[in-house]
Amino acid sequence: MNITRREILRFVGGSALGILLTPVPWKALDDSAIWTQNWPWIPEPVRGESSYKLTSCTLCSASCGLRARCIGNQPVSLSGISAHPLNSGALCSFGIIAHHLRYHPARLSRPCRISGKAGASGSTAMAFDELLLEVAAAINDASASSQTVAIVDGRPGRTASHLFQQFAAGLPNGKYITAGESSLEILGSMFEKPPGPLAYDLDNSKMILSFGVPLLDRWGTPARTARYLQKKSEGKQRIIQVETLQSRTAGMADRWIPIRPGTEAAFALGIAHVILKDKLFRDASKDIAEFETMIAAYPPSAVAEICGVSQDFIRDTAREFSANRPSVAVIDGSANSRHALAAVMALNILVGNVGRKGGVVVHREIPSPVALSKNKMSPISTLDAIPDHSIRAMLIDESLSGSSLPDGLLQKKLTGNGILVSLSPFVTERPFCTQYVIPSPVFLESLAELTGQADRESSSLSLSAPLVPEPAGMVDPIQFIQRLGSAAGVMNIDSGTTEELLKKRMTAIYSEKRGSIFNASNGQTSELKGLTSPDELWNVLFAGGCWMDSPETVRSLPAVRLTSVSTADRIKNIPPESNQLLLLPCAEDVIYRNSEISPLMSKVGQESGLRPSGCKVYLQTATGDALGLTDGCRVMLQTKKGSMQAEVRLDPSMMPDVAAAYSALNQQNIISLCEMNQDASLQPTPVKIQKV
Amino acid sequence: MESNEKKPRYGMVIDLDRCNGCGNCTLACAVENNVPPAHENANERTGITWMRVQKVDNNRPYPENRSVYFPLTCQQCDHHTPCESVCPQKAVEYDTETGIVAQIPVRCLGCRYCMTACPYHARYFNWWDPEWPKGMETALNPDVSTRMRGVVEKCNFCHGRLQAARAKAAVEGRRAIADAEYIPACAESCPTKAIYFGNLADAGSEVSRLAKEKNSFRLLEQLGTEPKVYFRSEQSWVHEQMNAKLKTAEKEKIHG
Amino acid sequence: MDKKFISRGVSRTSIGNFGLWISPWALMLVVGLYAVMLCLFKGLNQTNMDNRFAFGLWIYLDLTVIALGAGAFFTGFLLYILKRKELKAVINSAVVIGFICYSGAVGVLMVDVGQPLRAWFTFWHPNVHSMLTEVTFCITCYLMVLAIEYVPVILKNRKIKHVSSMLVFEHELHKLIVVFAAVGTFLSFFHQGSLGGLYGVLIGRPFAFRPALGIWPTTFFLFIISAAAVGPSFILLTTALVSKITGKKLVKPEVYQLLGKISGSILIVYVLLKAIDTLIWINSTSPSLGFSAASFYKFSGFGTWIMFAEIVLCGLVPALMLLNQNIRQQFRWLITAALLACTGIVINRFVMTIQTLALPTLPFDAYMSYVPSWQEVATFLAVLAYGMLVYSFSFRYLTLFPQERELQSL
Amino acid sequence: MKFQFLWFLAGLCVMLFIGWIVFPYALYERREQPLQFSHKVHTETAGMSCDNCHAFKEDGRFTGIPALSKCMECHTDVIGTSPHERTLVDEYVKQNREIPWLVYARQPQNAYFSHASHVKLAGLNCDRCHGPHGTSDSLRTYARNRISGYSRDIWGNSISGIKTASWDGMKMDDCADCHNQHNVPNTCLKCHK
Repeated sequence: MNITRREILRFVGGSALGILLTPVPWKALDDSAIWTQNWPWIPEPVRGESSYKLTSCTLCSASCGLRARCIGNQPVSLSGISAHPLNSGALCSFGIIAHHLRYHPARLSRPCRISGKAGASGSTAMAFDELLLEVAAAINDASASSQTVAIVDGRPGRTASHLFQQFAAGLPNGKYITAGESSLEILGSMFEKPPGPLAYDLDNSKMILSFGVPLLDRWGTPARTARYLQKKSEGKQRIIQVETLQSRTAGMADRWIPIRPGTEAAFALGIAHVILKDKLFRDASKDIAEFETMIAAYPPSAVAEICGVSQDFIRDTAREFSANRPSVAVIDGSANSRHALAAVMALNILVGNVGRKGGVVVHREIPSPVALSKNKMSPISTLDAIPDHSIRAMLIDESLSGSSLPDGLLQKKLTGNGILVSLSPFVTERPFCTQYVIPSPVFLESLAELTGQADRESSSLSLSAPLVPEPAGMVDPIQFIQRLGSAAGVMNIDSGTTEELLKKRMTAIYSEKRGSIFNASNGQTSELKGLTSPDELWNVLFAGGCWMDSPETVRSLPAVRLTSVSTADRIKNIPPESNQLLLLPCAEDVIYRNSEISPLMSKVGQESGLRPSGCKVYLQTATGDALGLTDGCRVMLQTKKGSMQAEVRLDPSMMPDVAAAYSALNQQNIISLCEMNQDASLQPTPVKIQKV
Repeated sequence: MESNEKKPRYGMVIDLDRCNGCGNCTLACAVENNVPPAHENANERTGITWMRVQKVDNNRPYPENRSVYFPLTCQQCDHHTPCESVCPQKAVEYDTETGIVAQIPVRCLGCRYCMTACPYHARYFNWWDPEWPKGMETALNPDVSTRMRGVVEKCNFCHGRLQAARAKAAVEGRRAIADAEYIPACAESCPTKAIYFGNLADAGSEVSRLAKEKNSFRLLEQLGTEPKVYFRSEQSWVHEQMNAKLKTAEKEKIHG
Repeated sequence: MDKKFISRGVSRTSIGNFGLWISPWALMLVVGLYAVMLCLFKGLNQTNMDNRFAFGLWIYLDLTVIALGAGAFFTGFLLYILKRKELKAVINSAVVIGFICYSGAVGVLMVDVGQPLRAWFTFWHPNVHSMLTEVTFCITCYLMVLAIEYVPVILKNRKIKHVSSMLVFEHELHKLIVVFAAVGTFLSFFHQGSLGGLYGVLIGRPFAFRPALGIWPTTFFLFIISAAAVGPSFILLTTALVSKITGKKLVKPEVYQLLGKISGSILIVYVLLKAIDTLIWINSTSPSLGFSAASFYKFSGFGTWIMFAEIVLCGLVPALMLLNQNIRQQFRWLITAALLACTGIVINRFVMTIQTLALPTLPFDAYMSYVPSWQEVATFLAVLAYGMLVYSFSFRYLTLFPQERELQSL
Repeated sequence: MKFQFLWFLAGLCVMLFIGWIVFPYALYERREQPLQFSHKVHTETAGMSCDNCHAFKEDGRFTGIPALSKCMECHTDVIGTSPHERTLVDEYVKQNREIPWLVYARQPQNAYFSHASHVKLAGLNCDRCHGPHGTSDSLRTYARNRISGYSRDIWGNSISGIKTASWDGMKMDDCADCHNQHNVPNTCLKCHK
């Protein structure tokens, strides 16, 4: 049979009609739409049973109690425990998404060595044992050539800290260094003999004079703002914020005193001048007369000139500060020079805030069996006290993020062949030396101990329980120091697993019978005495609870030396040359400088501009207009130390002629443009801004 | 089925004087609602934040400059809901049971007409397929579905939490839920307690009381869309800036 | 070579020349289709649209192209319903242009939506309150009408005519053309109006919002009238352009003048109504929503000049020109006036779509700008190229201008 | 002429056959359950009740198909004679592996369904939606739509969409119909998440 074109066409015509009379087109249309609703490459949430587990946050020493909502065993969201005495249900924006940290793409899975030579940097994965051998060799080398081995601890007071101290004591030139709140360390050093661990008692203070401390944003407990607003409405607390930028704290404080960048010390000395002149001081230091002559160059008129504020501001602040007791002056150690810290701390001494409830208080030491064991502990020293270029090996515990030392300072203290050994879940680039990084578990993966708050009247202790299993090959701080000790032949370190050592500490605390205990599962706080056994204490702390020491009773403090406040440094405004601005390096997330954050943080940065993301420079609108810059344009920042590109943001709240520069999470870039003080703190630096 | 008692009208009052702009609401919202981290090319105009905090200042130069932070989310318009009437295929719906404006991404064809209709910019388009770093997709909330590229999404007052609260009530044999059983993630996570959430139809609720206060206002009130998100501030410049009609106490009886 | 396909009595350029003419358009189409693929498979991140500028170049062009394509329905309406026989000279060309405009717009819309495979939900779960539903229904139906109107033009091709059943089919179809013209007119009135309503209903955009007359905002009616006004102008322009490119006389001068006159008479009504509408908006609508109309014009770029350009320069001026017989008789001025009229509508659609989105609504909003990405531009150019190709083939092988043979032999 | 019409008819018939017979067969992919299970044996012989295994949690969630731990309450070792029980013990219990059941009634992630409100408040019986599954002696073959990925139970057994029983079909329209019948609001958020 001959099939012609027309017959084929008829067949096709019939088929076309036929197919319309079947479910094929309609079902295909429907199912393909359903396919787009369930694309196989779009992840689906895992189904499972829902439960809540209680624990404590390890991101900073605020030790917030939190509730993890879990599906199966997987934490899917975090929220605060509302009855918790430390955080009253509040979490900070880092904490609220901290359960993502373990999935961070930059997570370190194996120990590695990172070559420090510029250009030759590359990371070599190695076995832990192999790494220990190399580090031990360097330590032995240091001991042999009487170079220093330093161990840096961002969270002192932990059981691990005490083991670190034992390790340092076991070496001929071992030093144990804390990177705690350095303003309080300075205050401690102004006493003839150290009074003990110091802390700001902010909750009980009637007036807080803050020098740029982000009190209402991210410093200390995230419950601060709510507490302050409550007390403010009751007339029980005032905050005066002395700061160049209109920060979140400046915006909410009772008063914002905008001073020129880098003039905090001058402003504090101006207040001291008024206090002395008007006889507003309480605590007479034996060298007070000497101090008065020292600061004679800082009358309000001169200080007003330096800081760019009215004299009345200085006088009023001085009067309020001394009249509204208990008051406290606070300053952030990581962003200011030591001179500024000392000048501000002198204010606390002058009006008698030290050792007083609502001022600067002395914390009691938390009982520690390790501290009492036969193994000797090295005393605490500061990195300042160590000569430059003398540290052969520096060990840093970064397993819990926390205050970290500026890289400039670390670099200055290391010898030419110095190595840095870091225990951390992530790699922090430190291109100035050979670095060994040992992977540690992150939040929610391991048992961690949390001690001490620098913003509370008494110290506390919490535990963070492992809610999820840690990946293989992770090392916790206690294992780290024990293994390193045995590799380097340091034998005087207490043995025992992390859990055993922590349980021993519970027994020691329990036997002291002091302080109170918060039980997260029922929201009750009770006397420690009411517990029946150390195991009960352990169980309560293991489930988001918290032990709070009883406040230290006021005792007589040793005498102080106000003259240790130095005015030798150029504490005055650096007038920028014409067509130059003053570059103010800003650290949005200074505590987390050496840590990673959840990738979801893009929501408040990259995706909404709430917090600066990428490299941004903020200028007063008028300043920007004068320079011919528009919002969003790209500029080159040029200082004597280098140059970099940034995006301009015009902001009417900015002080004229100041360029506030933010760089991405890791601050290296902006810091590299700034001139540094002796103590490695950054100076406001003249900068030229040119459109690119 | 429903009893005679009035149906709830969920709403919010946000105290601007209490907001310190920390961004917890944005983050808690993203966690609760499975919003993925930013695509590397995303920016402030292509990212997804159901709840977004915006700094607003008084336009005065330093040092008289003052600012507040506005947590902005879907304003859940109660009347002439601008986005609802424009959707060609009913992917947007005013939920008569709760007053919540629903967005159903699986129905959405991604025409984005609703986004041009919304004066509050509360609607977000998925310009990319969602992606989570490896492993992070195991930490998603099963009460909320994930979305795909090419659809619009927005805040629904954490409706998954309302469903969970209702399920809990149902298993106990209750048809109604108590106020405290349902609170969106943003309000729960706010460390300064700036966000009040509750039933505006219940004259005795705290949100009703606060919404009627003279310091409370809504954005673009004159459009007549009756948003169920109120803001309050004691700073007069905020009111001037927002061009807000300050209400007298007797004038307005909300959602009566 | 393709002689037997070309209509009897007219001359067409050689196939080689024709090939040279279409190849750049074909290349443009290929590049554009590549951009379309990128958008379909990678998603709309390929565009520069964003959450604030959720509609961009494509929607603007859809609105413009459909307004200009209105010549098809309006000419059909005048010819078949109002029996203006003179327009028979351009109806075929008008139908092809209409078909190109509408199919191009629908094609771009399918790229513009994020989930094209779900687009049919609009038919299954329609929201009858949405202007977009109205637009979708009417455009889809009207595209079918246009396709049906296009078929007789194709079937009259010299070669296809040989198939007897095809000729019968054509004849029967042609008998129904009045019905289709009527249906097409009805549908067109609706979707031109709905496209206007698209922005007019946006209560959240006080710049575009207009109060309702009946159930539709005033823009609904303004869009219908403006589309009817410029449709003939656009037919006039395209006919003149084809004539210029091919160097042939295609229609008699009276037809041009008639198109101009129709355009002018409707345009003057439109300008009047538009002016009234604008005054009401300035004095009542906008202030009642809390915005002074002046506040919309304080941004650099979009000053009040744009309003002047739209309503006076490209509205009133061409309307008056087209109503003047002396001007109409001078071909150069006739073309100028038609061009101005079309520009006016192009500006109007731009103001409604792009300017509306650029303007802030919240008190703390910033003024937004947007520049389309190459993928968006290429996609648009693909529609242009597609139109050029369809029209070129239609012109070569079909009888678009029945008067051509007559004029050629003169 | 007559012969020519036959060509048209042939095309029509071929397509009707393909569309109604071949297509439904090809559309679904058939999979066997990892293990056979008899509801009948458990309810009749073992005398268990439904909520022994399918219980509500305190938070209102429904356990759905119980986890292996539930099976292990009885089957830590072989207690009967069924070969399937041996598979259960050998391959799952002893290796502590969850059984990868293929869920007939699995709804997509965008759908929300509360057993609590339907069972506890509305008083629906299991068979209203699940049919005689609870008294079945064996598990039928699971069919998965190759395009949409859904279980065949969602669309219903008949490709034409004609329901033969109240449980035949679990798509949105089926839910909506029942809601309408009982005057329950049909708002989107009732069933979508």
